[in-house]
Amino acid sequence: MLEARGITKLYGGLQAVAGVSFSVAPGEVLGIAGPNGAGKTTLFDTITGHTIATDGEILLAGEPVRGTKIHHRCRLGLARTFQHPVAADTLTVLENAYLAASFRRGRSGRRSRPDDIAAGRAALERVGLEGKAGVPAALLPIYDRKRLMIATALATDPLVLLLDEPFGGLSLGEIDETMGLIGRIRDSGVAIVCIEHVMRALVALADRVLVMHHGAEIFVGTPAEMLRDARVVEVYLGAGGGGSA
Amino acid sequence: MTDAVAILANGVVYGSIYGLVAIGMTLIYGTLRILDMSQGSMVMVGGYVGWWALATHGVNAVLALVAAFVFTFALGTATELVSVQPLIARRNEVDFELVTFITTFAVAIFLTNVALQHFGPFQQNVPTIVSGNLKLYHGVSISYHELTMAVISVVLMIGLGLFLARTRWGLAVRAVAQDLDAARSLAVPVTRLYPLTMGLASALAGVGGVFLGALYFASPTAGDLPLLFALIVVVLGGLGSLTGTLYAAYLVGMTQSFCEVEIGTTWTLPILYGAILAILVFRPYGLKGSPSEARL
Amino acid sequence: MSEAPSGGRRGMSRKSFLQGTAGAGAAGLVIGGGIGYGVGNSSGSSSSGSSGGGGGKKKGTLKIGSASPITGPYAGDGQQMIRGQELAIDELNEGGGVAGYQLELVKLDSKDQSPDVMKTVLQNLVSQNVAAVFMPFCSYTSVEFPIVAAKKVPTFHVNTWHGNVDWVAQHNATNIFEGDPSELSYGAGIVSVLGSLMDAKTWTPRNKTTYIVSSNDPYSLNIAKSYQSSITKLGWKVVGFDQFTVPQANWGGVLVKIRDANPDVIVFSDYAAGDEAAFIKQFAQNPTQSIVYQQYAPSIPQYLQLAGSAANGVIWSTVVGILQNDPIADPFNEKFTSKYGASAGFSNAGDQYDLMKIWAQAAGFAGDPYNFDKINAYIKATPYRGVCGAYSFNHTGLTCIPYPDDTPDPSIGMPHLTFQIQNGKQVAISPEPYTTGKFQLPPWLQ
Amino acid sequence: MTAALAVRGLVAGYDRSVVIDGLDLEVGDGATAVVIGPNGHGKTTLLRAVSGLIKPFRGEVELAGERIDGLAAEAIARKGIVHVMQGDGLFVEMTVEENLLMGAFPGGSWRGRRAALKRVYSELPAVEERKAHKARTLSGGERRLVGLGRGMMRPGRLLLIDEPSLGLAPVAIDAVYAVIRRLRSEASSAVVLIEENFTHVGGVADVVHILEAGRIVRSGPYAELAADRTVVETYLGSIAEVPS
Amino acid sequence: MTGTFGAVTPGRWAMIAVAVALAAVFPLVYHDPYYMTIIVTGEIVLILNISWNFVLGMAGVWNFGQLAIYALGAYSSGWLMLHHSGVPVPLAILFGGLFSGVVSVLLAFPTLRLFGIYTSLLTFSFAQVIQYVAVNNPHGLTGGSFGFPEVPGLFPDLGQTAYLRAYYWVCAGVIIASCFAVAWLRQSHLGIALRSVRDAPAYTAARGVNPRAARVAAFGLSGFLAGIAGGLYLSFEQSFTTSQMGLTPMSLDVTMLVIGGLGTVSGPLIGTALLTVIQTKLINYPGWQLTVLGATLLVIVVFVPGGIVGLFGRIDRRVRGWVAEDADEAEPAPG
Repeated sequence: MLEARGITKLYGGLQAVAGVSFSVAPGEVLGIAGPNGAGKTTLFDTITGHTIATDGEILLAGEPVRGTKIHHRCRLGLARTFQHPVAADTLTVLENAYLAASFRRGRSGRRSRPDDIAAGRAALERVGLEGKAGVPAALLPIYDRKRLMIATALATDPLVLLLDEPFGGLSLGEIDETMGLIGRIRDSGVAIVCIEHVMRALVALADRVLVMHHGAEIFVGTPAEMLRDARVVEVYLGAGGGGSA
Repeated sequence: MTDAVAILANGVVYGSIYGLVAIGMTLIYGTLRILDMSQGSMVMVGGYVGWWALATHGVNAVLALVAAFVFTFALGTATELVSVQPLIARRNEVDFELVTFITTFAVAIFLTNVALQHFGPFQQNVPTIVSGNLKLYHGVSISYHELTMAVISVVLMIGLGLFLARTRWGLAVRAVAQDLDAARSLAVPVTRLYPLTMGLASALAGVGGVFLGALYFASPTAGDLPLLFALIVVVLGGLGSLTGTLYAAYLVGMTQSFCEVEIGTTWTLPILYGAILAILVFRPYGLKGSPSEARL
Repeated sequence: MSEAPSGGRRGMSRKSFLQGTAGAGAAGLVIGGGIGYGVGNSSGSSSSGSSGGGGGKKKGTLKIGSASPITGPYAGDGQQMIRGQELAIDELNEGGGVAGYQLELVKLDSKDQSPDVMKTVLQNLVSQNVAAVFMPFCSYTSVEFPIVAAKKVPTFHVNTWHGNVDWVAQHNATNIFEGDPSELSYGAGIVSVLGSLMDAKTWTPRNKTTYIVSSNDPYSLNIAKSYQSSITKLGWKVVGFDQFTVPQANWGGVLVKIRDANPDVIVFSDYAAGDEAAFIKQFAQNPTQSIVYQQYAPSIPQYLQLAGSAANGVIWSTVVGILQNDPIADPFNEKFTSKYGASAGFSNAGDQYDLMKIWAQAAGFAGDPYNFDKINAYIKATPYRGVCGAYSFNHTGLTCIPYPDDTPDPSIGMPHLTFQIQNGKQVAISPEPYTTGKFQLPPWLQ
Repeated sequence: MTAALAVRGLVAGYDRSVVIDGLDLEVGDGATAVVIGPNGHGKTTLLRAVSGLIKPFRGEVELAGERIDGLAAEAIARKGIVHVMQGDGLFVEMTVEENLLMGAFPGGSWRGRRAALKRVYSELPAVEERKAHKARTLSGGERRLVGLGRGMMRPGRLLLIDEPSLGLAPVAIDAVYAVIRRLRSEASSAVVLIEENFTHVGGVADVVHILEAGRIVRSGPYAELAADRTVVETYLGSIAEVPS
Repeated sequence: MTGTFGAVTPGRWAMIAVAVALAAVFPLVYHDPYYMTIIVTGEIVLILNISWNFVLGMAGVWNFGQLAIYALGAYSSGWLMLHHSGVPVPLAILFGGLFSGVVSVLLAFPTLRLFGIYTSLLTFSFAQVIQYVAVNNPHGLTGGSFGFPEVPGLFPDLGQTAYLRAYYWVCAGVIIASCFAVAWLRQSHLGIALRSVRDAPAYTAARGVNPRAARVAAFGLSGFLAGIAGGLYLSFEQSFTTSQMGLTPMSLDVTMLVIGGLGTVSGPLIGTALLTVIQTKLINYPGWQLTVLGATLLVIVVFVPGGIVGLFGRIDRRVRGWVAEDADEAEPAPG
């Protein structure tokens, strides 16, 4: 569904992303792991258009999207969440969802407000926020903001959902709930790419994992393989295994 | 040939004036990220202090300059305390650059009108600091007063540059601009540094005001035109760069001098603002700021 | 996850409280009416005592309106104007008032005479039922004239702008008087003064060239152009015509061109004291072989103070000026100086003083300061000799006649005075019989 | 004996959100405490609250027995807390040497600062080589070293180090930790060091605290905690178990 | 839970209706020409402020070029009134609006490439250029600093009371229409998109909104209304001087907006009304007007960030948060 080939991003002389390639199919979860600063978020930025990739190709459902604007890519079916739980603070939860839904993929012909609102509401229901439709986003606690961000992404009816650290800052119970949510989204046929530090969640959710380090991919495979991969272990535990237990 | 020399000489004079006024704005923007609209008022106040000291009390020029420095320093500090200090804590919530742009502008409105009430609407003559003329070429001359201005504005810029590069407090001022939190965690007293920096910048404008007073006179609105020109200089100089300001001041001065002779006085300001417009339109990334931020 | 909030007791009460307050927010919209309320209140208080149409029924104080520039670019002129008005009112009140009333000056700020300000200020004065309006400077488009024209309140200005006079003529207004001739007489006046210097052989032009500097407002431009056309008719050459925007303190560029051209005469048609003083200071650093004429800015006391010795030799003129060594003007000058500790300057204080007296005379004659028709008719019909010479409004546009430009009779024409600054003193060099000295070559020409 | 740092019932965060929620922590004189926890659980917030960069909502912070919560960051720094910030907090438009000099800002004399500079250069020759370069042009590892070097410019009672391994290559991490180990053995100050996981802190930590959801949930010596499989599995994910 | 698209309660509608009705009959019972002149002038300023607030507050672009746009509306409509007297005056004003709208859109393109203080500097420079060129009065188009030549205006044949009354109604109509338009736009797709772009630009773009397109539209609409205001000013005052673009009116208008509360529907209303009243009260203390203005602006920006409406809003929000808290409590405990 989404295919990235040789994505490279240079900042001055620094290679933030160095020739990363991957693909993800509908109903699949691709995990992206790597230490802080490995270039994971920059990779997302190049895919969604928040940063222009220096080199590489991005194909969505077989069509190249590189060079188009952020909003255009969204309308093609590429939705993402952000590391920090952003939302339009002065809009209510439903307004946030409505706005996203109004640009949902494949929405045909003239804009119909009732339809868009209904689509927005449906997205809120999927994440369990329908009870807070009228609350301004600024007043939401962190967990709700994270869910709202996922809801607005879902409201755009994406083919591919890019999740940037969906579990960051959540309590254990909330992590479990979010894992359930992501699982349901995957089961609905959306292709998911998920950056995550919480390994437990990643291992449980991902079909395959891509590990990045210094902008380059150092591993692609199943979570089980990842745990046995010497280079991954080295990245995480240091060259000497760092006095591990 | 005579024209060329005259244009050059005038350009130097204008450039020095603009340099004197813009230097403080550059210091403040370069360090605190505040486009201080009250700098024009400091020029105005400096002019009045110069008038008070030189014309009505007959003190010598150096004392008058010191008086202007001290007074505008205090005023600049006070300006910071009311218009910027309360906002520092909210730096991340508010659009700091824009809000301080407005608050310092509010101070400028206030000061101008206080001066109007106190001194009345009239212009006052400020005696020149140094008298006499230097004959240059075929009757083209430049007054020693203006030459002093040129020298002082260059010296001040170099001095300020050295201060910022070599002294502990200079380093601290730069540090605050680049990373406020890191500076605070290194025990830099930010709450004092902000007012001191604005005080210093205002004092420079105030000293400039004494010099300008002899050419422009002291009046409540004497700061308006210098402010409009300083804005041009500061933007052209790349907002916050001292050397850039120096070049820009003389570039603007020369441009103005050229326009006056070759095109017409009335077109100087529109041409200069047009130039700013063109720079911002065609080279928006050429000055500062990364394209990724600007694209949205 | 719950669905809708389940509505616990506290929740319900709070929600209903919220809905209750929502209505209060709408009160914001009533603010439109609020303006009316706010201003309505103040209207009640400020126009108290004189709200009845005829007004002024209890003899006591009579309001006189002054719309003068207190702030803004002309505030310097404004201060002189108000002082002139106040001095006249003080004298009138000391002498028992006008038609039994003591006078009270209501001062409002006409700022930069922009149309909305002028309209508002005049409406305010008219609504206070003032007996006369003094608006020394008014708008150049006359947009506020209908307000006073409709009420026929005697109104005086010295805007020196033919456009205002034209309006009065076209609308057959009977109550708006211009207390000086319009600006068009400046151009010819300068030429005739230059001519008399040449006739007297006190000064001889080298090659009959002149350089004109004007600000880009229509007033200065009109003067500059009328001068240009008058002088070119005499075979002179205009070697430069520069415009600038007020305020202008840097004369370097203009002086470069002037020094290149080295004209016989430099004519400056703007009127801002600071700008002209800055010019002459910068000119004096390296003067050319030229007579320098500056329009009425040197009449403002600040000009001399700002320009200092650089001003010696400058000639200037005003179509309305306080006379020197004059039996009527001298007492005024003394009183003014003793009251304000500063000299009256040469025009605005004097003309406002005169115009106030003119009105008082007419109102006294009419007996009722609200008998506007009678007052206006009297003013129009009766010449008056004041500190600035003779005022007579008895012709089209209700404006003064310049002497000697348009009339050879000094008893009905307002002298178009030309002065020269000599050793820091103002010396009237034209026209007779008002002169106090003779033209001298400027220091740089000697 | 009073602890070098004592934190009691600390509640802190940003705007409306509470990140640190009732945290208690004590660090003995000269001891090195390592706080470990997943991203977003308040490690950095803890340090920022201690050093005064954010004002705690509630709770007490004591430095050697003296209350410092509520003081401004610059006052706290003056009392002897040296905070090596996450992402270095370097002044990017200033040279390396200028950055280092800023580390000794409160120190009085010019001579004293020169001496401190010399000491740091002798400890970190790699930094001296780059002293005339703008901080912006340094590699991540070099930046980290400059950040540490800046922290060494004046004597402190308490050193706060925020994720020194963040985003660095293993080689660079080793170099950084070598410096930290040396610092710890030479200086008498107490240290609070923050890391996301156990990997590098083995030779450094006297005691390890595990932070989750704004609270310390486990404390103990490194060996004990690292050996405890439930700790490892719950908080650090299963990857840490691989080498065992 | 309701849909919360700013649904207006019946009570609120009733209050609005009463306010509109009161505003409509006001000039029938109140004639004082002085205060009517002030009110009509205030109305025109209010229209300008509503337009400025749209781009400044709602779209969050710090545009300081609005007064120049306003002036261009006045000059372009005046040009039609003066030189093509066959064109009905309302059409000329409409033309001024359209002209300003187009210029505003053109200004938007370079402006929106910038951010922060550069946005302000660019628009400010634009305003300066327009002002100085207008002062220079090229080809006699603007009348320079002395003002645009007298134009007939909308109601050349009415007497004073009727004239003021007629303008009052025309302006009130424009205000009410634009208030409703703004209130509607706020909740419209464009308005929601604009506010979202203002709050979180990168996020909003990632949800399919084209931030540039939305903001260009805001510039266009705002410019159109500003042009109408300019045309109305010219036709009511029968002149327009370049000082209308100066720093003093600019600071006055910004103060009105900031005091009222940026980005709200009622903010410009409250701010304009309040400052107009203050100015009127201070008319006998000329120097104090601007001194007070500067001080007020400073205090409001520093201490009351949301303006007066924001102050009410904060209280309201606190109450709403309070209710939301209850809703939380009603839920099963998380985890």
